[in-house]
Amino acid sequence: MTDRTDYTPAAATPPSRRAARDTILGLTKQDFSLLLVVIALAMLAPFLLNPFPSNSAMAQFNAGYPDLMQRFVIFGIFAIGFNILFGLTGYLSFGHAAFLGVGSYSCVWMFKLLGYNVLPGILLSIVVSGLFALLIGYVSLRRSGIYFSILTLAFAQMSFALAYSVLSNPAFNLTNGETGLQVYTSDPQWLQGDGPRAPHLFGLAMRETETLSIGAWNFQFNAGYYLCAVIMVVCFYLSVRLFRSPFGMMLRAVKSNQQRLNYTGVNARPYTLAAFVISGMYAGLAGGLLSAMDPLAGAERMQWTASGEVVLMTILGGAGTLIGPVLGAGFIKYFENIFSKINESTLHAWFSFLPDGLEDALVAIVYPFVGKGWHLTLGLLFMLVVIFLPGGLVQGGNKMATIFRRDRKGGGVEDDAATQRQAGE
Amino acid sequence: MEAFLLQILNGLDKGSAYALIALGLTLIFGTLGVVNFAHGALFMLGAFVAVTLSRLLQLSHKASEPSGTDFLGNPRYDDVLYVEDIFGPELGQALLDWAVPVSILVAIPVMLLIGFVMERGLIKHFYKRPHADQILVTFGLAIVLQEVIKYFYGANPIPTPAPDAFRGSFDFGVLLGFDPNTIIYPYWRLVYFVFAAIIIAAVFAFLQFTTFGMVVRAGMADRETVGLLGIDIDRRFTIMFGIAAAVAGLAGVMYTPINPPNYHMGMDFLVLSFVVVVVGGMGSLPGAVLAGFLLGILESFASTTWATTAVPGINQIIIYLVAIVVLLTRPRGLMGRRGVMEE
Amino acid sequence: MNILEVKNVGKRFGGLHALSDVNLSVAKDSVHAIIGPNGAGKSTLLNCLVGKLIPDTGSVSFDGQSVLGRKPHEINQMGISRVFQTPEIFGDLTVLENMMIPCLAKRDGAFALNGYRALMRDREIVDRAEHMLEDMHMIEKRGMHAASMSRGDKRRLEIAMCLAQEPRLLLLDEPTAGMARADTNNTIELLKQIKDSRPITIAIIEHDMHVVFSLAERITVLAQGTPLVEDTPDNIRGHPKVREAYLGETEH
Amino acid sequence: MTRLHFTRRGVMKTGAATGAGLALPIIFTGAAWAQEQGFTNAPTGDTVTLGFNVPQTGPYADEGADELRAFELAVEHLNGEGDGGMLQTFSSKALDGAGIMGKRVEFVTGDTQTKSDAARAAAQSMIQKDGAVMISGGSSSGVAVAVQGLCQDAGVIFMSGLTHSNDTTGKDKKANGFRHFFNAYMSAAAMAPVLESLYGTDRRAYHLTADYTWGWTQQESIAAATEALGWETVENVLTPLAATDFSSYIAPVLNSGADVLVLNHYGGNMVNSLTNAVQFGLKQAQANGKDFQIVVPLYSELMARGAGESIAGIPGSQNWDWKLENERGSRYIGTNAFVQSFGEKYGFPPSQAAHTCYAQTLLYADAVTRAGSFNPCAVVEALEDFEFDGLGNGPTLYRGSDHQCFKDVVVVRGKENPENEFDLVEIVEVTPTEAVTYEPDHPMFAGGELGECNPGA
Repeated sequence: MTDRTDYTPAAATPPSRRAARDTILGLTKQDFSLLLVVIALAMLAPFLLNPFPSNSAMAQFNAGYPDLMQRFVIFGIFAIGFNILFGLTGYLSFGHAAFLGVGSYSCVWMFKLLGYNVLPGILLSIVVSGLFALLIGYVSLRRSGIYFSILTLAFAQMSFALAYSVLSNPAFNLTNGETGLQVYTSDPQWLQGDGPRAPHLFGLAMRETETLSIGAWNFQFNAGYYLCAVIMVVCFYLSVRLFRSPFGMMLRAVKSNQQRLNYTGVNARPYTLAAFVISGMYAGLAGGLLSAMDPLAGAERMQWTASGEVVLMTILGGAGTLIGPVLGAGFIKYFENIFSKINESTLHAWFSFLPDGLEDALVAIVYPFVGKGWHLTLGLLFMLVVIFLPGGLVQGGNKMATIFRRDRKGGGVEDDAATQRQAGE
Repeated sequence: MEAFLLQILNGLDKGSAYALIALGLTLIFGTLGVVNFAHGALFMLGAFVAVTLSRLLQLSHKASEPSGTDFLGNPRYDDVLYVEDIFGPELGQALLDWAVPVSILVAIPVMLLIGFVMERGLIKHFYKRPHADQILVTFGLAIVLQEVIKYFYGANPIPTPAPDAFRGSFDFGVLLGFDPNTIIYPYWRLVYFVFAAIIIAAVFAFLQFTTFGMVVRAGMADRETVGLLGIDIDRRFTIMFGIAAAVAGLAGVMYTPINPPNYHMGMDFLVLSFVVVVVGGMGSLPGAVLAGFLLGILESFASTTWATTAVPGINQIIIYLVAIVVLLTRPRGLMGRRGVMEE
Repeated sequence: MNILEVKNVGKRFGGLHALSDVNLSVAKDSVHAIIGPNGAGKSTLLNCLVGKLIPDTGSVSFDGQSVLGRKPHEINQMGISRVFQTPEIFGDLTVLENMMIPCLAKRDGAFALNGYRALMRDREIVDRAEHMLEDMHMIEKRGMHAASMSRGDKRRLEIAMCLAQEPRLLLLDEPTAGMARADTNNTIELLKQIKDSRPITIAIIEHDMHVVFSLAERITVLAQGTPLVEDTPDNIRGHPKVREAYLGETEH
Repeated sequence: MTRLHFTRRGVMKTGAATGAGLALPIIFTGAAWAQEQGFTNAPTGDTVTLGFNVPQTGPYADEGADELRAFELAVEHLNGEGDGGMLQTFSSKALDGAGIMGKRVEFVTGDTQTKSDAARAAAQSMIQKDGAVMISGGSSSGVAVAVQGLCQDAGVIFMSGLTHSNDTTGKDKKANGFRHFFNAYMSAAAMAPVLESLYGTDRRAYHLTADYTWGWTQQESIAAATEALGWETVENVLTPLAATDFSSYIAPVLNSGADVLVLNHYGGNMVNSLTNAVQFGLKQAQANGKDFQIVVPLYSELMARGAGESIAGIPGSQNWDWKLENERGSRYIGTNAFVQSFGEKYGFPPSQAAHTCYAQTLLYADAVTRAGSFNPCAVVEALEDFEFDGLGNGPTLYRGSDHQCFKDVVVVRGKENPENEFDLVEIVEVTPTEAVTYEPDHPMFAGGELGECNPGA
């Protein structure tokens, strides 16, 4: 894992003069190889996430089915965007779910009004959430620290409460409340024509899935997933560019010392506002994609728990690192969708090779941590990660890399950088 | 007029719950500088101390003779309470009836201990860590605590009634010369309000009039200097954390008769208590208490019919709306100090 | 010609008159020191110049333009840079990155939405930042985390960052406070060098008379929020009012 | 040798670059060993997978756990294990205890978290990963409508669990979705005659209503039914779903001129609002010269347990109660058989949510067997206008025009002196089917279309 936000010069090799020349797509070699890793992970996900044959007991741990793969990359986008605000500027928004929700609603409204092509919906979700973020950001950024967090939380909770109740008033049903906004046959769909009656991109339905069976393995290739994956890669690339840009430098300066920045002739407010709006647009895009994959937008997407989830994803993965938030998103979604599905009979099936007494004992030990107990495992994971890996999962990756690398010194430098960054926050 | 008084009463009561939780939270959050997402869980644990005690009091063994048949047609044996065996039927029943108030005696040492263990075992390692890490670790802890409770007690609310003597309600209206039934108020809620007032006064007195309190207050203002004076501020902060946990726990114990407790009641209060603390102003105990009562009363007014008719949905958003208005007009909340948690 | 004109500036905090009726003129390309006992209002005056505080009365103009009501970053963009008493740098960033920020601020202004450019390929900025570091003999520290440097180096970096903006007026707030004699002398040398190598006005607030008399061309003595005298160093040295202000001072 | 094969779902417009780089022979097979094809997740091999999607975390986790118990029991019985439960009393004798159409029944479980998003994610995983042909469960209408819509699009059958909003088989009805549980309209219609006999026709009602879709339909239904009796609706106050303390809503009730309080709340909301109402002394109060009364249109055993002694004497309606056959006779045959096998296995009587989930599983299995196919369209055809008996509710009709079950509705009341925590309610009345039946185009159910059954791929 070579993920660093700092330009710590590697050992004795000087200067950026050389590094600057060796760029591909405007990225340094290191960043470019990280991008390649992300591309490879995204494109090969159907294989990578399905390591176990589908008839084996371990198949329970396979995550390579379209819905979950879509969620991985969509929440990855959400977290990448959140990290632009939180990781770079240190402003902790506790209301980012509002933008996810607004994006979702916008996209479904496009389905209702225009038709099932996902393009207008996705575009509108970015625009609307951007405007919404501009409004909330403009007000909230008048304060900093915890006061900023509570302002964003308050806006998001108000949006949630209103979407759940008042805005679903039959007279002007904007959100369809508890049920969630969805497309009805009576909706106008002016541009629908005879396209598929499900979300599609110029005729390619999002739910199209090809299954490749190799022996006992079933690999699923889903059109919607690949659309999301491509968008995620683009989002990731843009975020790397932003991290490495003068703009990104200013955002990091905001986090480091806002006073010095002001007395260096830089106006911090528009920078933080721009970061807020950009990350709001990422969130809106993620919301739009959620609706594009599954055309139903529920109000819970705006609840504080959803805002909290993206905060946890980012910190779990490693705030301020490039790939950390994506990893964090993957981890949390994996637990939510895989661990929650393990039930008592699954456990018995796993341990059935053991003598009866031992089998029951093992099941009794493991059972509280899976199925209805998946929250417990997630809570423990949060604690363990933050206690033992203060820089998040990325730091864990770096540690592993250090252990496996012969050149311990090189790894050590990286590790120091991560620790320093952590201490500086 | 009656409606106005009625909602003030309601607001004071809601407010006392908010104020108690916020008081403990602000001790930890505003003064130790730890963003404690497990504070709601402490409130919940307090409530379950009461539940546990009443469960223990209800422990029973089967009678030796069957008294009928059960729903499957098998012979049924009645339950006999151990507490009646030990204390005799009368005192046993009285103990059962007074389970919630009695729980206070149990809850104080239990919650202090939980607080000490939490601070020594976990929180103290996070004083110097970024807020993000504090959030992650305390949120993780909150989930673990509530899942443990869920494992033992299930997800359903558990009715935990007040003693017989405090059931029913009191007609304030008659006292003030209004018609009967205009301003009625449950006895237990009055008890809760008085209890909250006592706890709040005790915490203030403790911080104001004891040397311990003075040192802690000095430590809040400037931890390093106090440390340089050779005062062991760490140990005092541990005690402070224990006190905060006890205040949250007691708020939980006394809340059980008002609404049956369940394992996620802490999460329901978590966001709200942060809003209360921040509206009150970081690092200000009086601010937290003031904000608690203010938000409680405003919430009550917002739930009246005339308020919801005037602005549909106002009852859903009032707390957040007030928070926004306060924070925009008073940058550090009602009584916040400069520089606390502003970075 | 005066680059900075302070006229009749007053500032009160509650009942306390921090500044009253302050008049001050700093000549272009001079080194002007403002001295005075603790609590004389030196820092308050400085804060009024850079936009951190707004005076209750009077006017402050820089190069003929009023600075009143402008935000700190706007005043900085007019050409005033400030060095703080404790070095204010970007501790999380490397030395080179620290240097690039003022270069960017100089070129792109107070705000630029350039999120797609690669900063390290921006030759103009990188070269300029490296050049500044070379000038300040800090190039070998380019990759260091700024927070991990010595105090003297932090001060040097902060001054370098201010100079990178090519300010017309450099304000220094007790730049040698808490420094050892050797570091102090280095700083004096550095400032002399700066003064000699470019057209720049320096206003310095200082407690240390050694520093003041080594550098200043004119000195203003401030006491109890109001200017006592303004003169050349030689005249100030023996001035009775100054001695009274300093000797009669009760420690705060 | 390694076998490779591709299956297609829907119309592919592009050839995905799958298998590229794999130097292995690729064979496209339609149905090498599938017994059936042409619909989503056609079961191949000797097993069939059902998906049970219940809340396992959050406030309804206990209800979800009870549903899950019932599902496991149903699977046992379908596979011929245990005592067979209601299979013995079910009027249709198609099921033989050898799985469904000879295929052994397997199941997967998921957590809805009582959130539409999470519920759909869990259902998707059952459909896409585990190959489930039927999804069942849930304990709220928002989730039911969301999952029902998903199943319609994916081409599997949805047999809803606990969902009470009129919309599930009204505005949001779907051809692939079936509801065994009763609904808000039926609750109201069933309660009306009982309320009349208990409290008369001259009453003034004050409504507290949870401010979301289910609350609104519940309030609309009960207000219409009671107004038809001659009751007057004094006030309807909407309460936030997130509310935990209802004191400021309860306090003004006594002074409003009302003499009945109707709590259109469910779950934690109902537990707290009822507890608060009792705290405020509404149960002992007098208004307009009458005893003040509280009514909770929708009851559940778990809510009753949560509210404790507060529910004594409070009337409400249920889809089913485990004492039905004992107290109301053999019309409700099946009840005892189910209670017997559930009680033997778990040690306590089942809830109405458990009963509905058990019945839904049997009904699905039976429909498949009668249709002779797992094809959703065949199942829909077999279930539409299906009349059956012996599943505990008496004679029942699965109406074809909206996929709603019509059966008797139980009106219950909180017991004054419950003997244990499972015996909290007493049956007051069972309102017959005719009294709760409505036209499919009733205005409260208007606006939606069943659409065509969707077999998926």
